[in-house]
Amino acid sequence: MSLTAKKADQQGDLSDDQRIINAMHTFVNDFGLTAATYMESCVKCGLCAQACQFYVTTGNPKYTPIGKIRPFQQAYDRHMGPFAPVYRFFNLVPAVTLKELKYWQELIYDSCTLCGRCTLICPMGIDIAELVKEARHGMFEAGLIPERLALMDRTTVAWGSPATPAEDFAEIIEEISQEYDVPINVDKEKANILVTLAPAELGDHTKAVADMAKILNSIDADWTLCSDGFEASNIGFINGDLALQKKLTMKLIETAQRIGAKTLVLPECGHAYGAARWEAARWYGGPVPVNVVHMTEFLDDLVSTGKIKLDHVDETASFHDPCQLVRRGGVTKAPRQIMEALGLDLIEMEDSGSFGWCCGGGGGVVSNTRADKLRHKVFDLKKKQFEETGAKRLVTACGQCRITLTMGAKHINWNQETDSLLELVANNLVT
Amino acid sequence: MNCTKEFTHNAPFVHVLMHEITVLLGDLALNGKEGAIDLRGLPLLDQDKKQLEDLLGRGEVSAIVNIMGETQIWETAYSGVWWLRHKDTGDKVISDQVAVTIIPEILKTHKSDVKSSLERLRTVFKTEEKREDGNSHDHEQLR
Amino acid sequence: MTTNSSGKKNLTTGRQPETLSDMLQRRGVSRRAFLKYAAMTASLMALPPTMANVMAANLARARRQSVIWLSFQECTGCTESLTRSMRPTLEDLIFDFISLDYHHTLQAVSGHAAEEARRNAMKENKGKYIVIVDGSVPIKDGGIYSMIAGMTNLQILEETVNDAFAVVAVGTCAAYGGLPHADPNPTGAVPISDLVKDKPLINLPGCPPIPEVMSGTLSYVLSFGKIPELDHLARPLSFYGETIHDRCYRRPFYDRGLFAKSFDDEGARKGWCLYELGCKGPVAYNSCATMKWNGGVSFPIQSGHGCLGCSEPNFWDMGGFYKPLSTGLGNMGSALAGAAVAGAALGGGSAWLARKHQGEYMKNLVDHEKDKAGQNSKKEN
Amino acid sequence: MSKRVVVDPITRIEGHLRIEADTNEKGAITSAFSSGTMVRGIELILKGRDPRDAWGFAQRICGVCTLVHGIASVRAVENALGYKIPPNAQLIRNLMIGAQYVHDHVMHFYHLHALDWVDVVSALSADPKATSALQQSISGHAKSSPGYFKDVQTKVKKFVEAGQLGIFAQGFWGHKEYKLPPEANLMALAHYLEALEWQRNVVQIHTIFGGKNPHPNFIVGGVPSPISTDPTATTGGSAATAVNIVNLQEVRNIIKRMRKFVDDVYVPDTLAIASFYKDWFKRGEGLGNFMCYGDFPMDGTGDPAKWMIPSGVILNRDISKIHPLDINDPEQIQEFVSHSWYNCSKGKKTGLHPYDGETTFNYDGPKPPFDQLDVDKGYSWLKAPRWRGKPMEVGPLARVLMLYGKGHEPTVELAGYALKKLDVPITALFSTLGRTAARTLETKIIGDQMDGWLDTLLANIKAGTVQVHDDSKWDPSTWPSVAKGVGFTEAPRGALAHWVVIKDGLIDNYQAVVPSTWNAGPRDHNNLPGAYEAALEDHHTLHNPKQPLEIQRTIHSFDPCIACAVHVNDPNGKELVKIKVQ
Amino acid sequence: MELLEFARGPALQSAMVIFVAGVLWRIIGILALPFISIPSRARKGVLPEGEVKGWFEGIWRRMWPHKSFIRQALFSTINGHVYHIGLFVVVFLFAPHIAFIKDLTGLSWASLPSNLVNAVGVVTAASLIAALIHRLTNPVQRLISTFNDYFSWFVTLAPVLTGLLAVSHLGARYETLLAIHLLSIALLLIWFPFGKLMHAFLFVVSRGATGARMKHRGAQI
Repeated sequence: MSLTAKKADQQGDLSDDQRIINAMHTFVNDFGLTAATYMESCVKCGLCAQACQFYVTTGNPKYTPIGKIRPFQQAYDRHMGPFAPVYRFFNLVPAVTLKELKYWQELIYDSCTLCGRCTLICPMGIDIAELVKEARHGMFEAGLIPERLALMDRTTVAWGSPATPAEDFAEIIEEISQEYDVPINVDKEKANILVTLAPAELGDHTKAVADMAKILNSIDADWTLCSDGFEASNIGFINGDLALQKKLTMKLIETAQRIGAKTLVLPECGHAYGAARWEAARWYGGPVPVNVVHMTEFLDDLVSTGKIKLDHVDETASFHDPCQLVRRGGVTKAPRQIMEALGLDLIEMEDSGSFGWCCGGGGGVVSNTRADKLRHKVFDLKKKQFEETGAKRLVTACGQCRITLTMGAKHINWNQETDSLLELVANNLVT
Repeated sequence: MNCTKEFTHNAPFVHVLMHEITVLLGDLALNGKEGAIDLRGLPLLDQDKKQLEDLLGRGEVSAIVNIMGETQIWETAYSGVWWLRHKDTGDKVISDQVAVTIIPEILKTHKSDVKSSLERLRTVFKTEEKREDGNSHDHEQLR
Repeated sequence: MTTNSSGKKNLTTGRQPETLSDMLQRRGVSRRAFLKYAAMTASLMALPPTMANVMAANLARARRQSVIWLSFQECTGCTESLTRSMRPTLEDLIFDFISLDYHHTLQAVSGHAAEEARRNAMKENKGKYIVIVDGSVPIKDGGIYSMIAGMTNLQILEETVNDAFAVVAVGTCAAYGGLPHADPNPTGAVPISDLVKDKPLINLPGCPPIPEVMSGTLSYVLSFGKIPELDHLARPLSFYGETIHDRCYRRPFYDRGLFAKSFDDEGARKGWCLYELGCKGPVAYNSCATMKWNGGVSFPIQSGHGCLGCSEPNFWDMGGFYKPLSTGLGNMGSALAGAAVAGAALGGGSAWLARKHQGEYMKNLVDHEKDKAGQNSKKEN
Repeated sequence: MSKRVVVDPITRIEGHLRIEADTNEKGAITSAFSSGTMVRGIELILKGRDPRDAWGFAQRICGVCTLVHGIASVRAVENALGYKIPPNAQLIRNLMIGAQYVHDHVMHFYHLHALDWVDVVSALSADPKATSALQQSISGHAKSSPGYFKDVQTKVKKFVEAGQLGIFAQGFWGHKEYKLPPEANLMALAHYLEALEWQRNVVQIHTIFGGKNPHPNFIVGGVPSPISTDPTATTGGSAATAVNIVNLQEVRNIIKRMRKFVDDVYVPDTLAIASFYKDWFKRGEGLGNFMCYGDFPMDGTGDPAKWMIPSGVILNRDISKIHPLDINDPEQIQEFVSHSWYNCSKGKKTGLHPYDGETTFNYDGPKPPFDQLDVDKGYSWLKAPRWRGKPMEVGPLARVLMLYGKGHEPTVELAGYALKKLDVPITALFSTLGRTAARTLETKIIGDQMDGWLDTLLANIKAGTVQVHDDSKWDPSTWPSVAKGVGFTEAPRGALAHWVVIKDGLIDNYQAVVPSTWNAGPRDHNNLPGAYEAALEDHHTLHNPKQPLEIQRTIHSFDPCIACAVHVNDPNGKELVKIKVQ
Repeated sequence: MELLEFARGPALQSAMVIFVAGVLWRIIGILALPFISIPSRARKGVLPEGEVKGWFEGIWRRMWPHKSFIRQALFSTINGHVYHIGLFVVVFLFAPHIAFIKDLTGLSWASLPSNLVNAVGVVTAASLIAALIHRLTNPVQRLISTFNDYFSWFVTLAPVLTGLLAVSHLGARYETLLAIHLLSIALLLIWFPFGKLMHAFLFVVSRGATGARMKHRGAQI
């Protein structure tokens, strides 16, 4: 395969050798029994391509998911596999070159949303999405990630959030509170529920903050936002910056512990769920001491226990399943139950639930502007499937998805709004 | 003969053999060329052989040759098609042949045998003349 | 007939031996008998039936063939087998068709006179006699492991074969070395084909060979004055052209997957295939299944024991009589146990190395992070 | 002046045997030396193999005895593994051994031994009518017409006249020692040919049960001939195995035919021929020591009381005292190599029991081609087995004496009839011709038992007992890590035993001490001769050293089987010693 | 016959030794790596045994594609099943093979009629050839395939083909064909631990681990 790649981004002023060393060191460190078995058991059936929107929409075989981790595979074979000493000694598996890493940057970052659809189709059960995520660790350490993501990374390192410095937080919330006329608790000393936010909710989707407050207030919950622990999105999780991921995760947990919260409510954000619900334990060193729930799960609980009542909307709607929440997170029923409670006539897309197509912007792709072209292509798939349902509303439960879908629609001048489930609930709350 | 009906039930091998015999008989009729099939060389089951034997049936001529055990020869219901069954001294069948010919070679008397029997006949005739007591088992010698 | 064995002028000299036809006619044997004999032999050798007439005519013109039978490292089973030949019988052979001029087990005299008989036959039939050999020839240590009349087998073979027309190696020992040649071949036994290179050679293997294979082959040579068509192991194709398995009446059971699992189970009693009990029929080229033994009574597989494959080279070392053909040779238990231990050790070792590397990398990574932190802070400054 | 007469090859035997005899000026043999000149090393070949396979190798020790080594081998393994084989298997084995006896003895008599007594050339001048009369006077054999004998005579005459004498070439025809009248010679010659035809039928018993002959198949734990239970078996359907109703009936017919030949031809011929050679009842005795292991058990080899042929030892012709025998006793059975081409680490004068046997090739004979052996050194590939240090004769004579000594009724009766008919005393049995006569008697005694075995077998089948093989110990994993066993049988030529040591499922050591080793073995450390040697040294005078007919007669009376006799064992697995050829 | 002896003896023996050592080397080399687990709280209702159940569900569930993927995976799946089942039948239900296994392990079971196994063998071979054609023509598979894939294909097909030739006595004498068949098996055994054929063992872990992980999250397996 010729490695004529687009120009790859790089960060820092590391020497070429040091980049490779960093990448390799990190790659190697990711291999435990499970990842090693994944590496060993691929039969090259190529089915994963059929599950990947980047392949399906472009027809370019280089987007075959299992092919996206070739340097990672190579690092495994050369350093960690059972025959690694032999391969090294006879140089049967060559060392990974910088050129290769750069070539693969696009495949690992631009054309993978970590949606995990490939994982579901793989007859060997290889969790390819997980492997791509792990491969990103090494790429990050090598300073070889798309510059847009790197920028966000640096911002987050500095601010604790990719968009909002902590010191501005209280001010912004105050504005939102005034704008929507909803009391919003901030920085309570003690609270039962710690609510967290996604970056867009302090930007485009401020209504979500108000809606959330509205709902929580309606049930007289003991809740709060904290200016030193509000950021639920985890750019480290996406970029492969483990140190950052740890820092962000621990901040949430520490904040929850400090205020004595029993429940940590995550915003409508997919990867926040992956980072805080599943991977947090890695940094905490065990099951985290608070109950981490996604906004959708939280709402579903309120609806199903009758704590809130909703007006019926009586419209047709289809649900876009956020990958990290549904396929990778197991929250499939909750959004559908909420929609039922809203009286929405749910028309499922051809591939729905765990098999739904990604919006195309997950895994940082939406932020990675250089991938826009590819992302738009992918969007067509989603659009087509939605249109086939003939439903009026397109609903989702992830801010990133919502942004991606909205941007996609805008790009092709498609007049279709994407609704947030939270907003729908708040709008139809019976008070 | 209503073989056609039976053919449908028969082992394919027997069918093939019947065809082969037909071809050989045609050769004999048109060109006077003789032919034969050695059944031992073919993977026939006893039943197959029996079936073939039944299909060919029995004709007008049969003979027994007593030499090194018995040899049974019969013309089948199809003139010119002969069955030759050689047995050994222990009365075991050691060879089955279907010969397509005017008369099987083994039935013919060979010229040299004619000569030697003539000689013997003359000797016996002389012995008879010479004999005085008329009490002898010399016919045994003539076997 | 002379009674003086030392007198060189016995009845064989000075006269042209008559043809078989003359001889048999004088005995009152008709040409029909010839024809029947030829028909049976042709049938036996899978020659076209029309060849019977040619064969009969050839036979009638032939003279009794001088045959010298040499017995080396053998068990006399081959000779015993020859005496069991039903068609033609041994009597037919030795009285009517061949002149068995030297044969330890059958000839009347011993000692010097026996050796003299051999040398006379060689002289009188120079270039025309057939040498039949049973038994292998030990060549280790100067051949002292088998000696006759003070000579090694090799010496006698060389002396006798020199003026022969053709050599027939009967039995697996003569054909392939057989039992004496079996591992570890203590006496350095070799087959005749290793020693006789410049004469036409026919191998008639089997332990022993089927009697009619020996007598039939001799009849053929006698009838046509040439050796029959042979396979790559110098075996007549007419007898060794197909495997026993291919012609076995138990073959349909093999095809249907019906196998005897032990020597006396229901399958064994119903005559099912003996493959799983170690039958070597699929690799044994011989006529046992069609000609059967001792007058067509039975053959090993019919009687219930698998074929040993005795007409094949090295059948003694083919892994045991009761090991199915599809199994490997030899007991691999300890080798596999060793392999398992070695494999486990290598696996453990490589994993240990990998873990070690991981540890080192982790340390490096931590150091590197420190550096990076340093750099970042520098940058911010 | 002593003269060395060398007879090599001894023909009409199994294997390669050389006899050297020193004669005095009158031609009388003063000392004789028996040498086996071929060795294959079968016991070395057997080492490390599957003991279940051993019978196949061991059986090929000899193609004439053909089944005896197979029997001894499977019995040895069965003994080692503690097997008790099913009664049907025992009966089938008995039938096969019985057929072997009858077949082997008759063939020996007519094809291997007769030409020592029968002058083929003399037969040409016989009167067929008188021959017919002779035949009719001695038995009711059907083929007795003058025409029949005339045919035989013509056949042989034409054969001789045709100028190619084949197997009869160079015969000692007309030798002074041929004493039969022409008619007896012609009759015997006719029977020579008849016996050839007859034996083909007898071996079919082996073919039915063992698949072929020579070398029928055996199996450890029984016999490999399942009894067909399929009803189509009778019609020869594809499900038929060899052992079915049709073939068992054929076994019956074969037994009938074979007994008839023994009664009508073999026994009368023996007595008729012997009556012309009564001087041979006085020479060729040899050792006077006889030994039997016993055979024909009805239920495994366990209970000696149930053996038809008893075990024991007779010393110095004293048949009134039969000494008990234990073949596992290292004091009783030992093999010596003092005059054999082997070495012994404990010195060439030490004898070893087969379990402890130790042997390495050590050829110290002359370099071939040679004229004469050096009998002061090793001179045979045979070893010299001894019972309590004494050389023993084994074989039909030993068995008949043992049966006679034990008062076995049919034997006493038959022997009495024969001795009376020949008008010789019982001591006449200790001789060359006595040995031959004993063989004939034993053939009848054993042949007469066979119907009974078949009856029992058929009764068992009728009662639904069809088991012929016990596979409970077939799997080597069921075996102990070390097992030792001995399998013995009375082979036609005498007492035969195989010893086996099994270790971890494989043969660790394998030994065979066989009849012809006892009989044909060389001198031992005390210079005591073997049975052949002793017999030849007993009143033999050669009329013509170039025609050593006398030597042939006595040697043939033992029915030598030399391939059996020569074996080599190397229990310690040592490297074979490199042989220095002089 | 010498070739057959070599095939049945040294060739097969060394191949078996390499196979056993190699398989253990590889499996232990993988399984002895550290087990990196993230001890998050499992989804409510997923009991500890639920993850074990997930392990087995993972193994079982991936036998057949999910409904959403059936259209795209149809050929690969059906063809894959054909040759996997075919290989299973041919390898484990053919009497001579059972005899081989019995000799090696002492275990045996009932066999299928040889004719049926032969027919299955033909189908298997055809299916494997179809798999290769697919691999060569499908751009994705062609791109991601390496020597490992083609050689593994070859060593899998070779015993099937040589076995078919051997039982039908085509092309050469039976013992030669049998020897070639055994040699092709030896090649398969030698290659097995080092190539992708190891998925025959590893699928238990790869499917199982994903199954357990997804079960833990309450997600689709």
